[in-house]
Amino acid sequence: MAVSVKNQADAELTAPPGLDPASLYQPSGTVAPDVALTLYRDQVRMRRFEKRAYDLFMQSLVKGTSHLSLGMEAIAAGFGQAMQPRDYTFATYRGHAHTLARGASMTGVMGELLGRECGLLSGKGGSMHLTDVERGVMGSYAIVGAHLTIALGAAWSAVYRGEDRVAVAFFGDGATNIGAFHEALNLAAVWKLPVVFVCENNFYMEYTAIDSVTAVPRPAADRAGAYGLEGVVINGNDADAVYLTAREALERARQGGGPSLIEAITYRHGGHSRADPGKYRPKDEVEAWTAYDPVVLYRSRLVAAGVAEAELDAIDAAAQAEVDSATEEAKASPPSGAERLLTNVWADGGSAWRN
Amino acid sequence: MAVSVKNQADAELTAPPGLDPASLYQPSGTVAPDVALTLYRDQVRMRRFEKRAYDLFMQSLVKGTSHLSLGMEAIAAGFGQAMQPRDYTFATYRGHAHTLARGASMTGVMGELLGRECGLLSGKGGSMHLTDVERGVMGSYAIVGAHLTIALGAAWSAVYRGEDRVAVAFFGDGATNIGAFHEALNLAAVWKLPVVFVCENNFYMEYTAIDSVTAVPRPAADRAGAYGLEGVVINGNDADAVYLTAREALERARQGGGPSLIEAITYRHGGHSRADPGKYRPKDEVEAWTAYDPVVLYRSRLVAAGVAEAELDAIDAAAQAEVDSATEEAKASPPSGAERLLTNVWADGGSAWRN
Amino acid sequence: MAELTYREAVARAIAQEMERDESVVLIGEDVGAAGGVFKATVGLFDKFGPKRVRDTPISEQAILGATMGAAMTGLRPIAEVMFADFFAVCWDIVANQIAKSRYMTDGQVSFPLVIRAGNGGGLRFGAQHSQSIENWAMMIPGLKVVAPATPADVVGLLAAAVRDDDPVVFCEHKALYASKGEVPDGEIVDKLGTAKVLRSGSDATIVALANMVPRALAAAEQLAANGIDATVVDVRSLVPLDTQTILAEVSKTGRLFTVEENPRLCGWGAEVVSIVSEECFDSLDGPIVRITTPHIPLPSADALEDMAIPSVDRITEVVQKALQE
Amino acid sequence: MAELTYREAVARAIAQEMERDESVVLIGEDVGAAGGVFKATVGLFDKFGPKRVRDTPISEQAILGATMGAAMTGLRPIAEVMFADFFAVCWDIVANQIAKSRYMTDGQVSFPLVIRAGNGGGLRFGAQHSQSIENWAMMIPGLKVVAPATPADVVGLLAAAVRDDDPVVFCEHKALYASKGEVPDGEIVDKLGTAKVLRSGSDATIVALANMVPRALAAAEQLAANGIDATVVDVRSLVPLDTQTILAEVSKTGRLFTVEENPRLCGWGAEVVSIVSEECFDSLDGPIVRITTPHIPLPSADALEDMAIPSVDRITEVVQKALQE
Ligand SMILES: Cc1ncc(C[n+]2csc(CCOP(=O)(O)OP(=O)(O)O)c2C)c(N)n1
Ligand SMILES: Cc1ncc(C[n+]2csc(CCOP(=O)(O)OP(=O)(O)O)c2C)c(N)n1
Ligand SMILES: [Mg+2]
Ligand SMILES: [Mg+2]
Repeated sequence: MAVSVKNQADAELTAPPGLDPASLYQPSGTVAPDVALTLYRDQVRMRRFEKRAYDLFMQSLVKGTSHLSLGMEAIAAGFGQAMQPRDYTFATYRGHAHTLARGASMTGVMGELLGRECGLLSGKGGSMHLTDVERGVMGSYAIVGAHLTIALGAAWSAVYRGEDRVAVAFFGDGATNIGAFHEALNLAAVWKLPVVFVCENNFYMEYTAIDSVTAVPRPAADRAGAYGLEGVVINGNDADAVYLTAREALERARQGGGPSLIEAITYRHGGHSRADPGKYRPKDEVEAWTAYDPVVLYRSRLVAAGVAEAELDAIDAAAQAEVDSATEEAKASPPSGAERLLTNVWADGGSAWRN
Repeated sequence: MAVSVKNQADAELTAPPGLDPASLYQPSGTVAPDVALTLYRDQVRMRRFEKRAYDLFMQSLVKGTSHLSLGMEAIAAGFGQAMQPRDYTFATYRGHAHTLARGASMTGVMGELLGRECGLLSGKGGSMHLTDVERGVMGSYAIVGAHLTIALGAAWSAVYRGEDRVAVAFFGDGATNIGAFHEALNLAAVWKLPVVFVCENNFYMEYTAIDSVTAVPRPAADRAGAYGLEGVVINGNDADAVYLTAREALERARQGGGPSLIEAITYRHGGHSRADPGKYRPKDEVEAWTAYDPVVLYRSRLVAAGVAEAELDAIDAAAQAEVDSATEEAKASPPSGAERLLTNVWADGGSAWRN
Repeated sequence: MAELTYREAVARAIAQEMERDESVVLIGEDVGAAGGVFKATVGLFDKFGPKRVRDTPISEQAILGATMGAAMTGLRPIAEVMFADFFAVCWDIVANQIAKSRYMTDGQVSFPLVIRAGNGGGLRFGAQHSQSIENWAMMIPGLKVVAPATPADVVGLLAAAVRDDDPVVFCEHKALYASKGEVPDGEIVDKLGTAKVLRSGSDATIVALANMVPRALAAAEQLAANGIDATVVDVRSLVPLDTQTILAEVSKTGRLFTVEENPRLCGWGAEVVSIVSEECFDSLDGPIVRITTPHIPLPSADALEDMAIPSVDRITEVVQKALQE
Repeated sequence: MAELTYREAVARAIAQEMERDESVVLIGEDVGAAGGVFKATVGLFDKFGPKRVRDTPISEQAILGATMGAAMTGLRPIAEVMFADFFAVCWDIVANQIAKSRYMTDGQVSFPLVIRAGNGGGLRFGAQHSQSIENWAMMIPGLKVVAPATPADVVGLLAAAVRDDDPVVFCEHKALYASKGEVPDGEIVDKLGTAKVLRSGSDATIVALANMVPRALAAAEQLAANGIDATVVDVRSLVPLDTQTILAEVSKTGRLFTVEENPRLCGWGAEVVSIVSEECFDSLDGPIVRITTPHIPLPSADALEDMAIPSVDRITEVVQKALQE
């Protein structure tokens, strides 16, 4: 199904600047109809969630900062579907979507942003550190690059125990220039660890264009050779391409084929974080990419494949309802209380450093 | 001269394991006779110095540790001749040869190893931190990788002032797997900085073979592409090859052509450091490489080119005499005294942190 | 005299020094065209251009390595480490290379550089973006450490740091960036290693730093209302440390209280307490009390973070209780 | 009962724990086939094989990142950071990731791991290979910190560290690796957070750590010869800290002296002094004195290094002088 549909749908949308269809990796296989619907549903859930999160910032109900995946949903959704429940996710501060993609409670995520007791981390971690170990979300990390090395360890212990789990680490284009990236990729390759490194290339760090500070045009793919890996570039706004490529990489890792490095080209609709209007980006670039919206693209593809608009509208409505009730539940939950301040520094549950 | 001679001489010696003549970069140009003699002299000076240093360890006159360049002299000698006095050297803990190559006082280097007042650093730095700013030796650094980033700054300030200085950073094969290497190479390439990165690939870290922990066969050259650079591999035991390649890279850097990454294949005759007998290396590998001695190679090449044995013997004798007198002077110098303990933490010469 | 925000004061100080000295340059992530993620370097890129104000990749080791190498060869770089927490990814360059190389070479090289960093909590950024790391730097010989509390001090101390021939870790408190204060017109250059007595009292001496200074002053007002007359000292500079002022002020009141934002163990407060308990033991009338954040990572939720960092009320209560005992 | 060197004790403790628990693994540079550059892991590779004893590239961030990820998914890794100074190249993983993640996730993950490192000076390795970094770790909430002084303590405390469910920074003193001591036969497991009173006196309490312990004991002998009867406490564990033992011993003598190898500012000694001067102020009979390395990078020359690190004679003189005043 996917392939034929894809061609049609893509024909409707012209590729935005920076996305060269010719250079893209073409994964094999097709997307089953039920998976396709789930991919759509997850992208819509993420989209509606992030929009709500944005509104709550603006009402300053969410304190601190926050980094949204608006416009980048296809990557988290595609991997979310391709991964097995036993697989591990290592996300960044921009990890709402990746956490939801593994089935984490939306109320738990929303509650964490609001600093409430119902938060995934009881409000102690915040938007940048979402974690849900039960669903394989091994954490979101806010220091660029660090989690790429941590993912090695999760993969190592799986191999050590003979479990066929794979660790997937998501990171940005800017992260490819920090030392930890280099150390992680090399050790993963040397030890043939089951790790899939996913670079979400949205062309910018915070406010600086990646091409102005990177020695090669493709920040991740052009580094793959330095670790004996293949440079794979995919359309990060195409959930099918992400899903099918993810499935291949995950399978290879499970078979002992070692790590993969995938560069997914995408774009963030908004600024880097709450504080950022994103003014440093050329207007036409923003417009072209906003038009090349992964959710719009995917919906039109499904419609072209014969899925009834009504069915998709129902999915949209369900997602909105889920976001609304998650918001209400989170708001209804009390702020994290004093009783949690001094707990869980240590495995004994406390924080005593002296007798 | 060099070229023809080279072929003859190389014919006399079979390439040791790990050195594939076919894969070597062939620099252009030839080596002038006077330069050739200086290259020989410098290699002999380094060889005799390192042997003496080793003897002094064994007599425990040199405390702490020390890392010798025995067998690796051609690299430091070749660059020493190709560099201009205004150029900057950034060396590692294995930096005796690189410091001498820039014209530093042998007594000063020996004195530093012995912890004497006459030491280049008055005994405060020791064998791993040799520095002689007046001769462009901007320091020897003992944390793997760090100086690769520091070299960036020296090159940057030269460019800032419009000076055509080049910074040369020497490092080992093992250093190519640490994060700082990645950050330094990328920024040097992006800023087109005049830095020559010289990897002395002697096949081992301390006691671990580099190929057992590196994702690519050529630890430096196979990473060059990740920074938009060319992967250049040369015979690190051939002073002519080093000199000519260095001259090209330095010239390119001076012309604004940006950084180079050169991988020089070589071998250390002894262990990693004072403490190490080097037992982890295959006997035949050690024998083959010990036979492929850069000093022997170069001497035979000069003889083949018609240089009189007597002239070379005189150079040997002079080098030995220099080492002997440096040793005597250093031994005669008093141990660094208490008056130096609390000086030169700050630019005011003192170490006061309070009033 | 003009009213400036703390963040504007940073940009003003840098501009003042860059205008004065060609060798002063600015380097960091997003410091240029974007004016810094904390907007503390706004206008500098337009004014001094890309040659002197350089944006970098996310490569803190390369940023500080380049800063070090430039400083040892004639420039006077100002580097920004965006959040002080990120010192952890480049600590080798700071603690092992920059701090030690002058001593190791017996003075052959000097490091006239400044490393600015957004320090401290209170913005609900969570444990990896809220640390007060002034003690990380204070414990390393060879680093000077400054942490201003007001816009005027930002300008004067940052200018002094740039002119200083030694490496200075300059801690800008994130929670103070938006705060305002009067700053005199014209060139301002302060002196490192000088504490300021902001309030003189007879009952207790409260020593504070950065964002704890306004809180200590507010607490002193509350205490005054309860009949306790407290001295408040703004340390301003940890290295060099103005021990004379601190010792003198403690001797007058006989009671010392330190107010630290950093976690409990091994902070600058412990150092001050140790100096006082050795050097003016005889003038102490009672136990020395440290008021700190508990020894925990900082929580993200606003309610929790506010409980963790010393508040005006907590300072008041602790001092009051201690003096009653 | 067998006499072991401190380095042999390290290998014995690791072997004891690896035999007991399949989930214990060892990772680091040259720790395997080569037996470690300090020869502290000799025999483990042959005994447990390459699956459980892994050599790595020179990639400290990857080593500790892998250690962290393995610990949060079921293994109990022991990582070696060859020289403690190298913590600076991987400090983010230790201080920002390992130390904070349990708190940030409100307990979803735990980190049963040990990071061993060759710590301290005295071997003429120079400023970048001689630091005592126990205070680097002590100041970070979420890290436990241990520093044994004898082979027996190495075995017992390292075993306890491996069994502990929290991250432990285990400081092995390089100058003690060759030292010998009696170690009981059979399984040995000590308790973290317990100090040891090695000598009881009535005139002064000397608190020391690691390589300063034998020096403090020797100084106590010298002092005894001069009629001064000193208590000597080996702190052993900085986090958790056995404050009860320290406070009790200080109360008995009324005078506290700390002996630290680390540079002057913000060391564990300052923390101990601060605790004592708040909690047993009334039982103090005189100033508290810290004996430390000056606040300088460590020089390489043997003559200079010996002047820098507290010596037996210096400890004796300082205590004697302080008690005479
Ligand atoms: C070591 C480190 N340096 C700097 C930062 C500040 N910072 C947070 S996100 C970011 C940009 C990251 O860009 P990219 O990797 O492309 O990810 P994106 O945010 O675009 O998804 C920066 C510089 C950080 N968190 N950690
Ligand atoms: C960051 C860091 N990790 C580990 C070490 C310990 N160490 C010193 S030299 C060395 C081996 C370096 O090997 P290589 O780069 O090949 O240089 P070589 O010694 O062979 O010249 C190691 C691991 C160090 N000094 N710094
Ligand atoms: Mg990006
Ligand atoms: Mg090597």
